[in-house]
Amino acid sequence: MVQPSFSHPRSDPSSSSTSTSPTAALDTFLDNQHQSYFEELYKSEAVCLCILRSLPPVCRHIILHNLWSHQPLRTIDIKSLLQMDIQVSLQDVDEVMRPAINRKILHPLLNKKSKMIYPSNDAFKKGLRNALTGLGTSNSFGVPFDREDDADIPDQQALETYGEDAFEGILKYMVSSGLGVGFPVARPQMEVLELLLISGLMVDPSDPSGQNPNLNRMTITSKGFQFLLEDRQTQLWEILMYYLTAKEANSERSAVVLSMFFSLGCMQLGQDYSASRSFPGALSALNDLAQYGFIYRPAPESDQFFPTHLATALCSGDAAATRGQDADEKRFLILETNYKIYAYTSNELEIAILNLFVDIRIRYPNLVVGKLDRKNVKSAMEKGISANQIISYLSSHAHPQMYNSPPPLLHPTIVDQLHLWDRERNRLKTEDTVMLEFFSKELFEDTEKEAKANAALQLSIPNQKFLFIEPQTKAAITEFVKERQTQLRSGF
Amino acid sequence: MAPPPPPVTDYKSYPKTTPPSVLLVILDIHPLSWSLLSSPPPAIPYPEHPAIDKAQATPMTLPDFVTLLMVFLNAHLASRWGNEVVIYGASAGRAKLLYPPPPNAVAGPSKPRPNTYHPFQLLDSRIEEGLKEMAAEEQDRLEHGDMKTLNQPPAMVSALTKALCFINRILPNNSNSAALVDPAATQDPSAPASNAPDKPETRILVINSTPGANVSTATSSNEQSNAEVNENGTSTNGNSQNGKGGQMRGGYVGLMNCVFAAQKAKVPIDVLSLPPPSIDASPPIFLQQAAHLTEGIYWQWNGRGGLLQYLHALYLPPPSLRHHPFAVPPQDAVGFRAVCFCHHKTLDIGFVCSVCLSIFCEPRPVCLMCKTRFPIKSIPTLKTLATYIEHIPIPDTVPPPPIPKGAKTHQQNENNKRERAKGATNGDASGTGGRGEPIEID
Amino acid sequence: MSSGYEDAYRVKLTSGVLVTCDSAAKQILLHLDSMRDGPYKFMIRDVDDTHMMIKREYVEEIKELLQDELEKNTYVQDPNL
Amino acid sequence: MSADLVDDDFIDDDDIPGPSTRGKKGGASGSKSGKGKDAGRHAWEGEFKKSWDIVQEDEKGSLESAVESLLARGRRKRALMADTPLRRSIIRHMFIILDLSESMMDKDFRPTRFEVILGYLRSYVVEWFDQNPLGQIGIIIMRDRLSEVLVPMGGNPQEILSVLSDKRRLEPSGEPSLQNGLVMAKGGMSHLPTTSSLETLIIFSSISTADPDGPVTIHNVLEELVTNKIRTTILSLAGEIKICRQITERTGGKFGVSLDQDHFKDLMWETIPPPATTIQSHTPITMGVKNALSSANGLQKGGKTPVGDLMVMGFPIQLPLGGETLCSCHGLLKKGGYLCPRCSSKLCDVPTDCEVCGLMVVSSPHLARSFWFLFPVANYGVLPIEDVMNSSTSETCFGCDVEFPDASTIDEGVAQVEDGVSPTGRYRCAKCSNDFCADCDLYIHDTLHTCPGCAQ
Repeated sequence: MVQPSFSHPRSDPSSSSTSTSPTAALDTFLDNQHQSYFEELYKSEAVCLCILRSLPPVCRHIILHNLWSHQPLRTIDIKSLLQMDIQVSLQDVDEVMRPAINRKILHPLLNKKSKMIYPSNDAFKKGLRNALTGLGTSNSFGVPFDREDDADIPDQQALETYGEDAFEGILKYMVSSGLGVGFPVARPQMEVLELLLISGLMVDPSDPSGQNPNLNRMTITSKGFQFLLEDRQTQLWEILMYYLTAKEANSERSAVVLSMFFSLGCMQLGQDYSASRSFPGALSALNDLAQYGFIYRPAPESDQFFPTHLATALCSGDAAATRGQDADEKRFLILETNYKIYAYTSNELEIAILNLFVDIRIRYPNLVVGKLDRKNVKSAMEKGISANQIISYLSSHAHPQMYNSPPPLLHPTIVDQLHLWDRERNRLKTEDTVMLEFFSKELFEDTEKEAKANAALQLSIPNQKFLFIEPQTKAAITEFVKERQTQLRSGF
Repeated sequence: MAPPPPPVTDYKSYPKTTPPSVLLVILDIHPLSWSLLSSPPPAIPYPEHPAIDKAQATPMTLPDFVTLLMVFLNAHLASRWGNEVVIYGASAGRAKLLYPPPPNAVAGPSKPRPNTYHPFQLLDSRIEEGLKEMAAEEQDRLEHGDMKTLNQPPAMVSALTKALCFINRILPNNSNSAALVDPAATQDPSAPASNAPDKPETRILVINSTPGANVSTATSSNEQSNAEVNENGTSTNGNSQNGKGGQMRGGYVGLMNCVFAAQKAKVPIDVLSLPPPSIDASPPIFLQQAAHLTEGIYWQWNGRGGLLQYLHALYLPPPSLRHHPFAVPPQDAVGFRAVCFCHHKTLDIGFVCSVCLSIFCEPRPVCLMCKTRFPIKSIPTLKTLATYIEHIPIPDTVPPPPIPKGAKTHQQNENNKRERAKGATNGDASGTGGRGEPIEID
Repeated sequence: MSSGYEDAYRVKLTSGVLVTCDSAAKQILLHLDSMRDGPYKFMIRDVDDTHMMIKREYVEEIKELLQDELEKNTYVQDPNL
Repeated sequence: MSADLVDDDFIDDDDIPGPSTRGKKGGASGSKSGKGKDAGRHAWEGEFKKSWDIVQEDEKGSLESAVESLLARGRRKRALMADTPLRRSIIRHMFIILDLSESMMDKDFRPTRFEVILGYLRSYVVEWFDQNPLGQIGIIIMRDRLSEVLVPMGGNPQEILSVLSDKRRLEPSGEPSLQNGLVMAKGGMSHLPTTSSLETLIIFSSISTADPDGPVTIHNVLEELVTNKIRTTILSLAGEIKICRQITERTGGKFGVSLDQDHFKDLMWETIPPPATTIQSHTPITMGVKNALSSANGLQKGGKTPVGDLMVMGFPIQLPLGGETLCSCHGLLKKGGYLCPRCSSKLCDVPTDCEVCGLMVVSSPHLARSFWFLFPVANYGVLPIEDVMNSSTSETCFGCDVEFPDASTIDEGVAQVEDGVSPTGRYRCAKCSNDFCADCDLYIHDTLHTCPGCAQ
């Protein structure tokens, strides 16, 4: 789901609590990695820096607080720093440091006196210290490319346009496959299409088995639609994580690739780097990234590459790419209480996304006028887009003008109506079941108890002595019923 | 100092994000002060804590310190995306912006180093450049025989005013366009503050290297002339605590104005005072007052190394985390002394004009500022009232650390102990305080 | 599928799909069922106000029929207004 | 408020700088200019001036130029301010007399006069205490022909704010009685030494006063006010009332009729800086805070009153929040506190008189808050384009180091000094000859009160 980005002046706390950070995909990925994976990652200073920034502020500052100390962090230090009561349980302290422990930065340890200490990961500590002092040796911030001074290099604007075009091209391809009509789009390269298929964002409908899909005839899935509605940073990390998972599935080492992502995130927009010297271990991955617009290469086989803003904004942490000019461009929607939508944009992709759930009536060069109506919203919902996704899309793209009216940002009637439409679609809840009709109250009650204990019960209607159980538990329950029957009949 | 909030154990209440933070550093690079710091006298013996007593006094040179400072600033930049650093150098009688460089002065971006995060590299190289420029200027002044200005105290007030102007510029709600919105809306304190969550928070870190609280500047000429013209030379040092706590020239008013402006903008002024007790027993009381009044952190180095750890431990957390959830480091007793307008002495007890509240160190028949005539007859009475003043040593009341601390926090522990030691030496400090005697400007 | 005993402890087992819905939707389902004959009837058992049991093969069809029925009852604003 | 009414005995307070006189004076100049322009016409005969007419779009449809000219007005106003320090009464006692008659529910201010005034009052109190740290404020309300002390004279803004936030207690009703309000204020200040600056600020919303029947009329009360030297300032929300003007003129206060909300706020905020005291000294504004001069009392009583007094004040040491010790004022164990510099007894709070030695103990920052009155920052002059072209001036603002607009791009044609706005975007301090941008100029003069250049 789209985060109602934190630069939201009046973000609704209830909605923000349900949303996730742009790096959610990364977080899930990292949470499933083992110690050795992190050991390898932390060899790169750039990774240490980015991981540090991804921690919650309190945790982050405790790490920094202890960075230059020779002793490991102790529970008692954390408690005194955080003004905790001395009686607070170890678990609570653990909970504060949990993100760091999960990232294997700290290893909680009971020392001899059964006091908890938190020694830091040596690789991380060294990496972070080197990042701050610039004394590292891993070239993780990128080796600049040696070029002639008068060489013609693209400026930042050009790089941004390049990156944006490349990535939006993929998104447009996805949208147009779903809309049927759409607009002329170039088909992305095969590797990209493969990733889209593997990730489940697109699927070949003519190949239900999934064994032999035709990459040229894929259409977007409901997961794909949800992907479209997310903000850029989330999309980027999701794509990268799909890429990484695919690598892992091919039993390739992904740590080097992941650490390259972080290095790219720490690079300077407009600067050119040498691929072979910066990422000797991940050259093929770097090539792949070029297809998504993360980097720009003047010549296909050149060693020189420029990271685009897609790459350099990767590690901008919770500030996301929502800052600056990029953010302003994304704020173009005005939604009125009469369901009319005015979108001040000429971006084909945004219009196509809007077209998913908005009945577009008028198109001017820089303005699209449409209406949120039942038909379009419901057809969007058929595609697997939920009301919550539409709402968060609308609010994250709200025009600054909309913040001038009293909160909430979107009028409650519209939000409610969207939820109602969503509900309408799901008026029937169906589940496979096995019904047991009883005539004996005693047997009914015993069976009900048994079914409940085994979490097999779906529904029980005592006055009609009906019992509905999960189909897969049918054998076990019948077994039980038969036993009980024999017992009861024999007069126990 | 706000009373410490009750112990909070609910880690769920910890902030999930913090606003981006701008750190404005004012670095005192007064050459004379640094020459003192680079060859410190032996540290004051410290029998209470053998471990600390063993540690030798560490000489600290400006390049060494700047290296530490750079690491600290990098850590600040590292701690959150969007954090920024602004550095002012305050040298004898002048202050200058060192970083960020003026926009037109940016030479082509230097080639990135493969092992340094580029923003760090920009910051570090620019600080180095800026300091070299300032050093060259100082050299210039020296060669042109401009000895007088070299002896001036560092231009802390000027640097502070510049920093505050900078903050005023970057804070969106202080902009002039905001002043045009409906006053009824903005003036209602009960109205929810419409500040966006990404409004940056700012703080100022003053790094003082000049002993004896000599951290003032030349007085504003207006004040100076007023005071000097009316000076009839009948100064009697009778009841002023001359030299105690260092002297403060007319910069006192400027410093106080800065403090109030900072209070208004809710900008904490942190103070790190480098001269260890062995060089100067008296704290820079006005900077200490500044830190106290703006809820900043004041701390004096003990001269025994460990500065990098102290910087990270004390000054790194942004204001939004300082009181909750983090604990504020224990602070010293603060002397609320003032400076008289007539002789620029630091006073414990002074004579105050009832009309304009000007402070004088001795009774006088006419107020220097507002020309109010005072009853001559009361002068002797006033004199007797103000006599019999013995200086009170700052008592030994620094709170013990809330929980026993051991190896790691022995820094803080050491801190406390040191403060005690300072308190003890403070009683007879009047002799050493004279070290910071400023040179009068005529 | 029945246990076959003709005594008080007999238990009858039926497989199918349990439908949970609001009572309004259920009335529509009942109505739909009443319109059908013999093998085309989809309801196995009317359980209570908000539940009914239907044959598995009719689930998708029923869902569509219900949508159509609901669609008939929805006011659609004339797009030209 | 009127320029032609400057009593010789009083310095017109119009020229007083105040932190809140930032350039947003919408229709502030209304009454003055109206009088000057068409002397023959009454105010109500003039064309109705809508506040939005003041703001004009420029040819590009932008409001930038309008905003600038509003700022400029603020500058021009400040330019009138005298650079020289004035004598000001710093220890002030003020009663705010608030009209809570039914007329306060009028909706000519949005949402109501009552709501607007209450909002203003809250920020007024904060600002007032900010600039008059040694002053005290009390609030009297007038409704149902009665007056009532809402907040007794005190120095704690929090207390006042908490009362002001309780709207139910302040429900407007009935008619006001100016006489009762003034009598109440006079009574509330009778115990105070006549030597401190006694003031009342009346916020008057109705156009009549319903005073009690009897031998004492409002004119008698006025005489008493004059004898007691209670400076009375009346701000009317409705219109000019003869008796109000009379009261203010006789007592040396000011009378103002608000044109609109902004103007009303300006009028209110003008009363925040301490009033200048008269040089002619027909009223010796001396002062004696309680016990300030225990031994000098005899002198004061004796025939000739001195013009001012020197007070002995001690500056304490604030203890950290360490262990608990006994305080000398309550005899209780307390953390923290202040040490009297003379006798070392511990006091709970300052400013106060030391319980042991009687020394007046104040925190020096309290005093320092008002020092900017004594050392005003010189006005910055507009830097004309020739100077920028000719001399090698700095490219950045000396305050915030922002880059100035390039001098060469400035169109010579518009380079006229108009309304105090610098065509070059630079403002030069006359003393230190450093250049500042407009933002810093405002900030330095309104809030900071210290020139970065002069401080070097």
